[in-house]
Amino acid sequence: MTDEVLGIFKTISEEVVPQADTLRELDAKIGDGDLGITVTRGMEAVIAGLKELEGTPVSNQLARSGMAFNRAAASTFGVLFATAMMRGGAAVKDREDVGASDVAAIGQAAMKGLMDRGKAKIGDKTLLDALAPAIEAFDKANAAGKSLREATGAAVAACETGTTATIEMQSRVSRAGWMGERSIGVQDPGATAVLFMLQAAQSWVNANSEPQTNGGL
Amino acid sequence: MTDEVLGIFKTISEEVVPQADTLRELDAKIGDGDLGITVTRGMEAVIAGLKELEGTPVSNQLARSGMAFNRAAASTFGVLFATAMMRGGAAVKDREDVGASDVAAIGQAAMKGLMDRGKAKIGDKTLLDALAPAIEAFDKANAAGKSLREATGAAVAACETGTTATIEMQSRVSRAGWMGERSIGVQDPGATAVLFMLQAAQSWVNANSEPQTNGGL
Amino acid sequence: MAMRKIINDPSLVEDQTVAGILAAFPDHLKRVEGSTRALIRADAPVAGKVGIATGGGSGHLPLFLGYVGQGLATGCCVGNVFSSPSAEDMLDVTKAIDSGAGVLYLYGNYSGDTMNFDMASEMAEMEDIIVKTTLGRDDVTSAPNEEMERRRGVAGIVFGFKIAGAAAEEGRDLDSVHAVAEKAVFNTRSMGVALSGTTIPAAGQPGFEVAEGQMELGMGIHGEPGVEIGPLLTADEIAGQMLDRILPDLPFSSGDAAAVLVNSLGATAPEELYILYNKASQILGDRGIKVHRAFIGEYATSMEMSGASISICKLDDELISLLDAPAYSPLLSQQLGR
Amino acid sequence: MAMRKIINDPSLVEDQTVAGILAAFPDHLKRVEGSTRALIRADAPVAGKVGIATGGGSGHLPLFLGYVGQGLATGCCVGNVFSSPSAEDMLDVTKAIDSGAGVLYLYGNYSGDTMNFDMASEMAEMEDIIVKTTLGRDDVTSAPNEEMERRRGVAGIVFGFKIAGAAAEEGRDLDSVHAVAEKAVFNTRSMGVALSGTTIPAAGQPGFEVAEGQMELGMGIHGEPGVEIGPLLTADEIAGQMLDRILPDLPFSSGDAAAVLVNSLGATAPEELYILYNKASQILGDRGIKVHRAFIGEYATSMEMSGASISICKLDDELISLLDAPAYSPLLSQQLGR
Ligand SMILES: Nc1ncnc2c1ncn2[C@@H]1O[C@H](COP(=O)(O)OP(=O)(O)O)[C@@H](O)[C@H]1O
Ligand SMILES: Nc1ncnc2c1ncn2[C@@H]1O[C@H](COP(=O)(O)OP(=O)(O)O)[C@@H](O)[C@H]1O
Ligand SMILES: [Mg+2]
Ligand SMILES: [Mg+2]
Ligand SMILES: [Mg+2]
Ligand SMILES: [Mg+2]
Repeated sequence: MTDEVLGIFKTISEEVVPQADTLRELDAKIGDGDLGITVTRGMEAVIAGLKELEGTPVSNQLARSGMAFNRAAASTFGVLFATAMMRGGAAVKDREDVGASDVAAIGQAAMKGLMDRGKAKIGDKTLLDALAPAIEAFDKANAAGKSLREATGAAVAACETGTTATIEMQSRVSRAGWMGERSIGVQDPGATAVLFMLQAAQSWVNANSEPQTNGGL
Repeated sequence: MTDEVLGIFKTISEEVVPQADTLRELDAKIGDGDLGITVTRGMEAVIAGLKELEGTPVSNQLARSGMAFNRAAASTFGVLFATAMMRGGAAVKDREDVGASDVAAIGQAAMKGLMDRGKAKIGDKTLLDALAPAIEAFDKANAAGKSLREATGAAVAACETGTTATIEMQSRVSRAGWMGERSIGVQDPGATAVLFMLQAAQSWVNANSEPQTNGGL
Repeated sequence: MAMRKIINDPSLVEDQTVAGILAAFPDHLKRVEGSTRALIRADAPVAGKVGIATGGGSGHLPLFLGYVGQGLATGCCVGNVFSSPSAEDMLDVTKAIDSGAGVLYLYGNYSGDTMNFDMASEMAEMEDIIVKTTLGRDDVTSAPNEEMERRRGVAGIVFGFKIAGAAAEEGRDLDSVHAVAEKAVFNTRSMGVALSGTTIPAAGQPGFEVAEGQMELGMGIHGEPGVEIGPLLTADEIAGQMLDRILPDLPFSSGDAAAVLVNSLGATAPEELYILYNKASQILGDRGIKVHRAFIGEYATSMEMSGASISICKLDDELISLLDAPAYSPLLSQQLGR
Repeated sequence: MAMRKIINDPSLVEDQTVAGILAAFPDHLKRVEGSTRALIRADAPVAGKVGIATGGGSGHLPLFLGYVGQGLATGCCVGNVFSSPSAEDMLDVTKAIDSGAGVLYLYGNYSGDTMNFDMASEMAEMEDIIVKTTLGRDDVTSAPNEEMERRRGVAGIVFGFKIAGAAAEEGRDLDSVHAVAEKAVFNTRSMGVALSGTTIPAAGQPGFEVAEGQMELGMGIHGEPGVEIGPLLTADEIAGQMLDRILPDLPFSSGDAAAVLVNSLGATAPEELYILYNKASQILGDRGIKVHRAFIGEYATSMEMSGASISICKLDDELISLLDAPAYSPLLSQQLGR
């Protein structure tokens, strides 16, 4: 896995940008309505930078893409995306060969980074509530020897459940936190963005991996 | 005729203020939309000042009422109203006894004042186009020995014709002048206000004068 | 009657605005006794100096009251929203600011104002106060160049206040202040574009509407119609069209120095003004016209109207030194001096 | 997609705004090399003086770029409309303004900004620049008094820029500038009301709507909801409700001196601000609170949003002298010094 990262980013861009308006609408309800623009501009910047990342280590590809996203579309989501990519990348630093089994370590490092940066807890109605169960499900499937495709499927399913669960939550942090009880009833926009991204990653995995094989892609 | 002037102003206020919205609408079309407010605030101020004008000479009643109107609702219409009243009043200055036959002199002096102040000509699509034919018709009827009621009726009829004629005119002065050809098709608001005022004066005359008598009221 | 306005009784808007200004800046302005609508510099009359009186309808802040101050106008009265102040108020201001050196009337060319100021100057003359008049008539879209005396005044009068005010502050006599005011006003050309109408509070409904996605090119600051109504263009196209009409009108030529004013009519955001200026400054640069100074913000508004205007004043050495002289008013969008 | 905005490509609004500001005031501001969104004082770094960096989303002019100037902030970067600038831009500004005396980050408490500024300060520390942070959190409606650290910043941060900027200009060290910035920010309480939403250009449609005849009490400057939505009240009622929440929160008491800021969110006209101030000054007078100085105009906007806010800063002798010290920025609604 070297330029696979780039392929995944391309797929994320292709599949998530068309859903930007859904994100804008959700963010307009309990935030400030910019998340659709953020994801669009951020992913455009990632894609624009991919060419010169070709063939470089995964850690660099992740970190540089994260920073490109935030520079073009800095925001809560942007800086969290950058943090996740930088910390995730750091987990496989200097490694030439990154395989599916490293995805778990990347995910955990990213989670830790997000919690350091945003100081939110699970249940605060943020993207953590979508990402944490996804990473956990992936780890579990991976540890149980499932294929990348199966582990990804489990992660996306858990992410969906986690994202849906944010609807009933009351936000306790950041912008939506100011709404208090009025934040209940709306699916968290950041969680939804994470879900869309993981769904896109899954599309890529399904198109590029063997149904049953574990290990390399 | 001493406090008759005050009665006429009261009737004008009662009958014209309810039509303020028509004036606002016309002025919004080819002016700035304030003529309804101008007439309302101006006539309110006239009425508020009437009490202390009781029993004073007609010239004073006219001049003071005109100034009160313009102070409360200064504007093109306001200053023209004030000018007409001041100049009209000056035509019967120091006269204790003002009769129907003086109305002609008052009207002519007012007309002259309006033309000095506004520097507009007949046909420029202004209130002059409503007032000039009215004064002329009144004079003619008066000279022909018609009753006040008849002369007033002739004046109002001529005023109606003059006002209607402004619809087809292109404005050449002031605010509506900037519209050029776009001013054609709308009845001049100031002319319309003059018509409403003369119609109200006619109501007063019909309620307070003998159908056939000329001379005193 | 729903308006998006923070007001009390609509008929009290004008008086409460004036009261709020006096409450906010009591060291700067004072009321002319007996008038609710006439305010003058706290130190007026200023001994030995020409007084400058201005005035016009309410609803245009910082015009007109905001231009009363050191190095600016000496006194001002305002009428109802979009309506002239009365000749009587003008006379009161005239008497209150005249130090014996005479008074310049400097205001925009609107019939209600001119007729009332003319009446006031007749009354002032009867009280032996010498009055001269300069009319702002900078809007190039309101009449062709040959009929300049019919043109209306818009935001460009700001240059008149700054320049005539500095001349009066220098101690020049009435003829000299009047002459330089005439030069400033004559050297200034403006054009505006409106993206919405505005609602006179006492009327309760918009006098004029501009549909979303449309614009009125050349609309005046009370909603007077302009040259044409059409689809909303881009900022660059708007700046281009404005300069295409403004620059040949004086004309402004390569090598000229100029002051540029990009003015919001109210709702248009500062961001948009800078986007307009960005293009305007490129066009001026391409034509060889040097911007001596840029003013960008709210200088002459129509309450919540959406739209903007550009005014350009051609400068010579005299105008430059007067434009750069100090001036102060706490109501202004940007201090006019250095 | 019809918006009442004078712009070009919606995705270029931010860059073209910054370009327009630079074109208008080239003697005042300069760009940090390599960044389109980071501007600093033309004379930065200022030898021996603490640098003050601020930043936040575009769409709030004169916030944030307008507060860069002598006696104010030293540098600034802006993000997309209503979005934070990036940590990298912040780092660039930090490096460009640090004279060795350290840098104060002074900005509003929004998660995108705090997370990016935090990341920037971590990076700055790695380059041996000492950074301290003060957050504007003046909006009393955004969280109860006990959870003050969650409150968002609105227009009240203006007092922070003025006071911290004057302290830095005096040559105080970073700890002292930080301490007085904390005092200014802590002593300031604000509340806003919105009568309409606003449209992010790149989104093309309003993120929030307030029906005509309604108002949102406590709405934030990006349209974040407030305490309640209800029928539009009169100016006097609105001023009363705002002060009823602001005054007990610090609390402000009889005998206190205060600075008062009445701010338009964009479309609300100056006339309405003065009507609000007229009532507010009466209430403050009745409560024995002395207004040392009033600021009225556009200080922190949300593009064409209709609405207004009131901010009050309790002053002691130190704050008064810093508030009254000279300051200059050509973008400001009213010069902040005397
Ligand atoms: N402290 C936090 N930790 C983790 N995620 C957060 C935090 N605060 C907000 N978020 C996420 O960020 C999303 C909003 O992102 P974005 O629109 O970029 O925010 P903003 O516009 O307020 O900067 C929220 O829906 C939520 O999922
Ligand atoms: N120069 C003029 N001479 C006579 N009447 C005029 C003149 N200019 C305008 N008017 C009249 O004034 C009317 C408008 O009055 P008003 O609404 O008070 O004007 P504004 O709002 O422009 O001050 C016009 O409809 C016209 O009848
Ligand atoms: Mg958002
Ligand atoms: Mg009118
Ligand atoms: Mg008018
Ligand atoms: Mg945002």
